[in-house]
Amino acid sequence: GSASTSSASNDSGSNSSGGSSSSGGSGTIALLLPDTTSSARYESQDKPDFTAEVKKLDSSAQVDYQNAQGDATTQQQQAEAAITNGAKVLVVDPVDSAAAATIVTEADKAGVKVISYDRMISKAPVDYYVSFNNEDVGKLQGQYIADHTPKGGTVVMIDGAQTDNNALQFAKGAHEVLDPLFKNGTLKLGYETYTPNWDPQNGLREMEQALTKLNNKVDAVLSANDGLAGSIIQALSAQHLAGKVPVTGQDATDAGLHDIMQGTQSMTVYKAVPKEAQVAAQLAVDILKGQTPSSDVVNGTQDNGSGNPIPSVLLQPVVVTKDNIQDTVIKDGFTTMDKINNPK
Amino acid sequence: MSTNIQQQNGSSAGPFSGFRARIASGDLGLIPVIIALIVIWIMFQSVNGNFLSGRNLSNLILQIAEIGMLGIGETFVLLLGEIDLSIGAVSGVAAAVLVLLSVAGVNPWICIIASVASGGLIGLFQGFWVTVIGVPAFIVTLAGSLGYQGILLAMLGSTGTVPISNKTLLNLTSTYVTPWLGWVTVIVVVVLYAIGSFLMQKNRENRHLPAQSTGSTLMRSLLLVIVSAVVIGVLNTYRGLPVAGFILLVFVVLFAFITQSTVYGRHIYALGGNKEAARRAGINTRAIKISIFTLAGFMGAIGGIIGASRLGSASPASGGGNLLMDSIAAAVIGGTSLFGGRGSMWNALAGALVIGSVENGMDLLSAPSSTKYIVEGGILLIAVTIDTVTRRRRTQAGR
Amino acid sequence: MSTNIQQQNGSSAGPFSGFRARIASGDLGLIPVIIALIVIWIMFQSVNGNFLSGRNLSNLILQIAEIGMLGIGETFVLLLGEIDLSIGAVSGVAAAVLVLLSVAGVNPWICIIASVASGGLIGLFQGFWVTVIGVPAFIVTLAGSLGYQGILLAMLGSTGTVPISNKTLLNLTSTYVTPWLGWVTVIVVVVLYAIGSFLMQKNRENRHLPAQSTGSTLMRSLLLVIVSAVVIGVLNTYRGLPVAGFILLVFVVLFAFITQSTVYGRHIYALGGNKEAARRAGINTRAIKISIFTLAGFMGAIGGIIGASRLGSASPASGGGNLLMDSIAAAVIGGTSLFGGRGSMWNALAGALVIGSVENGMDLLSAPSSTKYIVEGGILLIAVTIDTVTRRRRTQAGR
Amino acid sequence: MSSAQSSPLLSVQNIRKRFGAVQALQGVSLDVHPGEVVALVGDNGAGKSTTIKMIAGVEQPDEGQIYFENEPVSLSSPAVAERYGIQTVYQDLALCDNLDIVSNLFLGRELRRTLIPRLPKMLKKADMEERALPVLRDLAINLPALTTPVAGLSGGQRQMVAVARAVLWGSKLVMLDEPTAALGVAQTKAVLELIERLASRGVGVLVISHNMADVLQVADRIVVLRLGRTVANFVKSQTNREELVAAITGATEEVSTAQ
Amino acid sequence: MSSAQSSPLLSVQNIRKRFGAVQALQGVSLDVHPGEVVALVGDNGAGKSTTIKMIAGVEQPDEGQIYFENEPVSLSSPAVAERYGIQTVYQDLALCDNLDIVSNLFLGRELRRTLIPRLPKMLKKADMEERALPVLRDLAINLPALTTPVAGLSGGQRQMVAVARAVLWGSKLVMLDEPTAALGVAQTKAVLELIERLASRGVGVLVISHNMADVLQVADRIVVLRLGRTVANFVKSQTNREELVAAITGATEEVSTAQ
Ligand SMILES: Nc1ncnc2c1ncn2[C@@H]1O[C@H](COP(=O)(O)OP(=O)(O)OP(=O)(O)O)[C@@H](O)[C@H]1O
Ligand SMILES: Nc1ncnc2c1ncn2[C@@H]1O[C@H](COP(=O)(O)OP(=O)(O)OP(=O)(O)O)[C@@H](O)[C@H]1O
Ligand SMILES: [Mg+2]
Ligand SMILES: [Mg+2]
Repeated sequence: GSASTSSASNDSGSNSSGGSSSSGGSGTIALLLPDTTSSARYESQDKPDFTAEVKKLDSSAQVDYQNAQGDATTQQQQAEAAITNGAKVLVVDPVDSAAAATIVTEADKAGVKVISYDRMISKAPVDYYVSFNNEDVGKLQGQYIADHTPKGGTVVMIDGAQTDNNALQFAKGAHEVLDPLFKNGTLKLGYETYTPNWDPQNGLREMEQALTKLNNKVDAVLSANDGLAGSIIQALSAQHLAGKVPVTGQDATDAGLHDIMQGTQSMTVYKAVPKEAQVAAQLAVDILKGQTPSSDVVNGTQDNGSGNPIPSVLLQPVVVTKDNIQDTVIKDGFTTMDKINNPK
Repeated sequence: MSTNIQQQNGSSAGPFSGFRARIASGDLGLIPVIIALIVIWIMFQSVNGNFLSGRNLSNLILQIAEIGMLGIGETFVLLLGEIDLSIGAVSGVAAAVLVLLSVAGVNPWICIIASVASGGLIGLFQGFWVTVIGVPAFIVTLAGSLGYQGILLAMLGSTGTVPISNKTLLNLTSTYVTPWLGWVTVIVVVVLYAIGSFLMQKNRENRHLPAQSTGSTLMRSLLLVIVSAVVIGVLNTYRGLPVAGFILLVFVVLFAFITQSTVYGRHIYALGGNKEAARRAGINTRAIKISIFTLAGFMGAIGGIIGASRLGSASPASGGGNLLMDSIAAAVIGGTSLFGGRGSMWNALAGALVIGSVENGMDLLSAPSSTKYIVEGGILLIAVTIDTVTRRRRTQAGR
Repeated sequence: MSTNIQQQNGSSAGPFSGFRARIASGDLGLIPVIIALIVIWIMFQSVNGNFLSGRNLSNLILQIAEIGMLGIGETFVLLLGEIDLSIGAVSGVAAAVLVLLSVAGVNPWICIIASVASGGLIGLFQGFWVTVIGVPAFIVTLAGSLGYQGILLAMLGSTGTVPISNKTLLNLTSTYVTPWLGWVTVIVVVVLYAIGSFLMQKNRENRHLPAQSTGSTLMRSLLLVIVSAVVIGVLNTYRGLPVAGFILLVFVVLFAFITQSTVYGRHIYALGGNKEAARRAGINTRAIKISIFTLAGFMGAIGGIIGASRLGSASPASGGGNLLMDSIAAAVIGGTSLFGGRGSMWNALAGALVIGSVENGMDLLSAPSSTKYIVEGGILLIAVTIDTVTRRRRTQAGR
Repeated sequence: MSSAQSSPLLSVQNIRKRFGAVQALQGVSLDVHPGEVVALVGDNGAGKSTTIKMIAGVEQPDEGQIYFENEPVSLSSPAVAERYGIQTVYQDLALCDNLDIVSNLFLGRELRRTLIPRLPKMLKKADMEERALPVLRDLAINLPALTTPVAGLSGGQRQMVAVARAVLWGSKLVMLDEPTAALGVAQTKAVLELIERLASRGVGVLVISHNMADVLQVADRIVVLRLGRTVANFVKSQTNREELVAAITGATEEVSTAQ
Repeated sequence: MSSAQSSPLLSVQNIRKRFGAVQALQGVSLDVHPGEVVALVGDNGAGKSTTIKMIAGVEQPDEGQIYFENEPVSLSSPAVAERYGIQTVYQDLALCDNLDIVSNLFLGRELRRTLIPRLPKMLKKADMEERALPVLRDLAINLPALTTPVAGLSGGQRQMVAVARAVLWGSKLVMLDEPTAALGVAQTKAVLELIERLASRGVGVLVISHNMADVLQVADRIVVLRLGRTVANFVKSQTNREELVAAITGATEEVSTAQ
């Protein structure tokens, strides 16, 4: 069957009904992304970059893009649809790392390869893994706070949704760095909460309440991502504290970078999404063509509990501050100064 | 001064008489939603030839199994004129109970029983609060759904997703009724149906009550043969009827029987139609209400078990997302009234199929998220609009 | 053969007569929800002394402004016996319209008008579909909410969060009524209320109709003085009454007036009480229904604008989360019936305060998510249980 | 109290109506003249209430025509009928249970005050209460406080509220579907007097009743329905109880006197 | 047709009931003996329906006591009353509009078949239809097909379904609240005959009516309520229409004959 996103370029003969496995040409790659609300990267970066790279490498390959809107069951349905549509490779960024194992099992049965993208699918024999490490993201945020908070300072932690496995990993990474400092009294944890649904509205209320509770005695705020950071800055600015307190972030969104330029947000964790997408596209096309990816791309292995080490491409998340914006996100073409200064 | 009780079309009428009378009176039952379903299917099939393949239908059946179970539970509650907003959260808690016990090494069947029992217990609690304390079901179940989400987080919040390793539990949704067994099932069902209809017809004729004609009975049996043979035939081109779908069907048939043909079912409709009249007729309205909320809790748990089995895990997000709205929508799209007293289990199944087909089809087309949302909303609206417009005759025919 | 129309307690009764009669008849209006609110406040204050501080009350007011607006819209729809499941999604779309126009450099007031107009237009469309086509509101607004979510994604999906830079829009929720202006407002309101009550009482006495006693009028005015003085006094210890809270209050008063004292409002209640009776009385039920859905769309948009102003941005998540359920719950907790014909705008405000206080208080305690969910659910249940139990006398007193 | 000489206020010509499988009306014709009281009688299920609902605009006939003041009219909704000056007391009393007695009396006809033109009009609550009192007093009925919701009223009290409503507003034609069915002796007498008062004011009255004594007391003319068809049309002075009952039950066939 | 000699089947002693601001009943007492027809009469709003609802278990009295077969009983719900053999036709006919005629007739008393013990019982639909037919025929009423929902029935048809229900099931005491209000001449006659048949079977009957002719025809004894109080108690043979009306409207004070 034909997929719609990657257009009518390759419609010849592939629209015949019934055939469930092979569809003409060199085949379909399914890109399964998790949501549209926790970060804009999936729609604005991963999808276009991945699709463009695939086209560049193999103009006859098709990309079948799906977004699960944050629901693991939906993602499973989408994987089933992709397999039904005859996809040969699934590139899956799991909504839920553990739940996605069933996708791998099903794909296995149908002879379809799976690349675990950005987040590791746990306890399943995936073929490749391309990612930034989630716990590393949390560690970078935690380290930034550790480095930029005056001794004895009070830290507020606004974590992501507790119903989101990734949020748990971010928080875990941050705590790994900060907990020893909290314990030995170097820093004080004044307030910590998870934010239902990553909802910025909830984040705003939480920060307002944190400030009220601590009587504005806040010396640093660890925010799980840029979306929540925006809310946190709103709450800080109502107390005229915006820009006076370090605030972390993640995803290097235009809005987040905008705040960094304004000086109200201190850092964001930049994951070079275009790079990640390109590497994943390369692996997928290689699999499609039946080739083994070269070993200078696959730079390591990762254990996901499946018994076998998973060949992996591990990319390094980078801390972006006002000082290195030019050298990172702008240089990579991730975004432009114009978009940052004038989001949208 | 003559008494005059009109008789329905007697046994002399043609095979379509019942059908024609229904059209005339505007009481179309399942017909509108089936028309909507057929239109949706033709639409998707014409855009993507895989849609009606055995494999995709098999996917579809597995995909609606959970919504279907929840939709049945919700239908019971809606028949009473109440609503259950916690059925999604209940399914999440039940999934967590199942998985945590299983991980602790408990026998899978005991896990299932414990999980279903936890759902029933929650339902019982809600039924008690609604019935005895008298707090509106909307609030009890809304507050409940918050509470159960909290319980779920307390159970899984620190560990996150917990995978299932037990094969029995995983197999619930990954095994299929083997092709020949499928055929045997079809034959058994059709024969039972035909015999049942025939006996009922004869019984009524013997008592000189209006009855279906033999022709009509034959026609219905034939239709059942054709539909079920086609479905099984198509599914057998892949792996056969998924066991989860079979279980769903068994539930639908069982509960359809209970609502249509038992005293308990009759009392449910009475309560939904006029609570005070039912009470004055000496019906134990409290017992029925409590039992229905308990039943909804059970069905929520069963849905949760199927969901967990399909995902191979339970997580703090289990039972969240669109599950609740989908299950209410399944019931309502099928034609069950939100105000009580009208609807059936078959409606829930048909509604779940409509929702499932739309989601399945849109995924198959891999449309952008924005388009998906818009098209899903549009199809939902159109499906129910068809139902409304065809039913309008009935509204005009009365109030 | 004597005619006998009982008179209410006349002007000779004491200042509390109206109140006592209400207690006796079980029609307690706002009293139960206010009791619940006071209990919740005392609870949180005893755990965290900041809870009733001027600063936190100011937070609370800003936090409930959006839910309050949506709750008002939802109350209108519920009064008709319908439901609007799209009000959250509408607020999201309106927020996106506002922000995108503002970023494009459009004058902020025109942005606001366009945003509100988009909400109204969506409401009009829904009202049309519900009223003229006759599809149940549950489905129209459910399908609608899917569709508007799609539209929101189409608008913001590729850019993600778009911040507002316009000061006027940001100031909507970050400015305060200066302390002395707050006091002036209190005085004006109380004087207007006292004069109004007094004139009405005199008017009724002149016509020999049952009226409140002068004592009762004085008591009520005094109560109003005390409550509003305390509120403004406490808020003035921080920065004064937030402008957004003032706007919310203006809307509540305006719509309370419209529902209680105008022909249009009377017809809304009639429609909610008995649609067929209203139609037979020659009321244009269609026009009213359509207008109410439009109004709900408006209020959704206004809530969305406040939400966007508070967040300083719009994002694909705008209007999502618990917003919808919170706004329905606000209406229902306040005492508005889901079955139409009973409720008021003050109920919506009180309900929003209950929900807002619980969320505010739980966040102040920075309890773990699981505890938060469980306590929120528990308080919701208890608040409405208080309402139900105190109201039970009324249920027993008739239907 | 005339009939044939003046031209009819209302003329119903051969209307038919089907509900699903039930043919409720299969040819109903009747005239009402200004100032005339016409009784519509017939067995249970004969189609009396359905006929009245057609004239009130609650339901629309499948076939046939209704003339009002000699013009063919399309009574597509109760609002339209009301605009012609037609008011109706329905058998299934159409009251809003959540509203009080006064509100129900004035429903759709609220006394109003324009504060700002083109914006919602204010209710004149005190004026309405003031005007309601004498009307209700006239009807000789015990009522609780006028501000209690009608939900708690007794059967007869509800009936009286509905009757008072129609009487307050009917300007040309008032139709009453079994207005005295739930009423006590004194109240029944009051309503019958009221009907006569209405007619003497030139209002046409169409009344349904099963009580032949009442019918013979108050009606000028009596139309009989049987199985959805008009089967007889009597002038009061030329008939009696036995003849009526015979026509209603079908003991005599197709009797038709006078007019 | 006895009264004083046998001990009463039902004895209501001085019950009182308040609804919010309205004191509906302020001392009602009455007796019904087996095989006796007692009429309860009174003005609109006198408290007749409320009295019946107390005996039927729909509402509970604030004060006073009810005795059934000489035992003090607590009629806490209609189900309890029904277990004592009490059946009631309510003024606001309590029917389920979404169910058909047969289902309403048998509601709460469905004929059932046990398939598996302790599991839901199956309905015997054909048996119920078969048993319903003769009962309805007896009542001389036109009805559409028995399987149509009662939503579409005419006022009189609904009334008849309610009456038939009570008659089918009442084993000791049948109470009818204005059972003939909406009925035609022939149907009224049928119901009155039915009441007499019930009494002759030894069933106690308590009937409310505003029609003095019917009351005097069918009742053995007549209890008069005024403003929530029993004010008189007549034996049929010793009273007449005028005396009754006087007692109802209060033209005479505290009349009480016989018993
Ligand atoms: N549920 C209720 N709530 C409030 N008041 C009520 C309620 N039920 C009855 N009442 C009041 O109690 C009084 C007695 O009512 P009831 O229905 O018993 O009268 P009734 O004798 O049956 O009159 P009718 O002949 O008109 O049917 C009335 O004044 C009525 O308004
Ligand atoms: N909405 C409806 N749907 C179906 N059938 C209806 C409807 N309304 C009336 N009927 C049928 O039409 C016939 C006439 O009903 P209608 O109410 O006009 O009788 P009626 O003469 O007023 O009787 P009654 O004296 O008992 O009030 C009845 O057989 C009834 O069942
Ligand atoms: Mg009628
Ligand atoms: Mg009564």
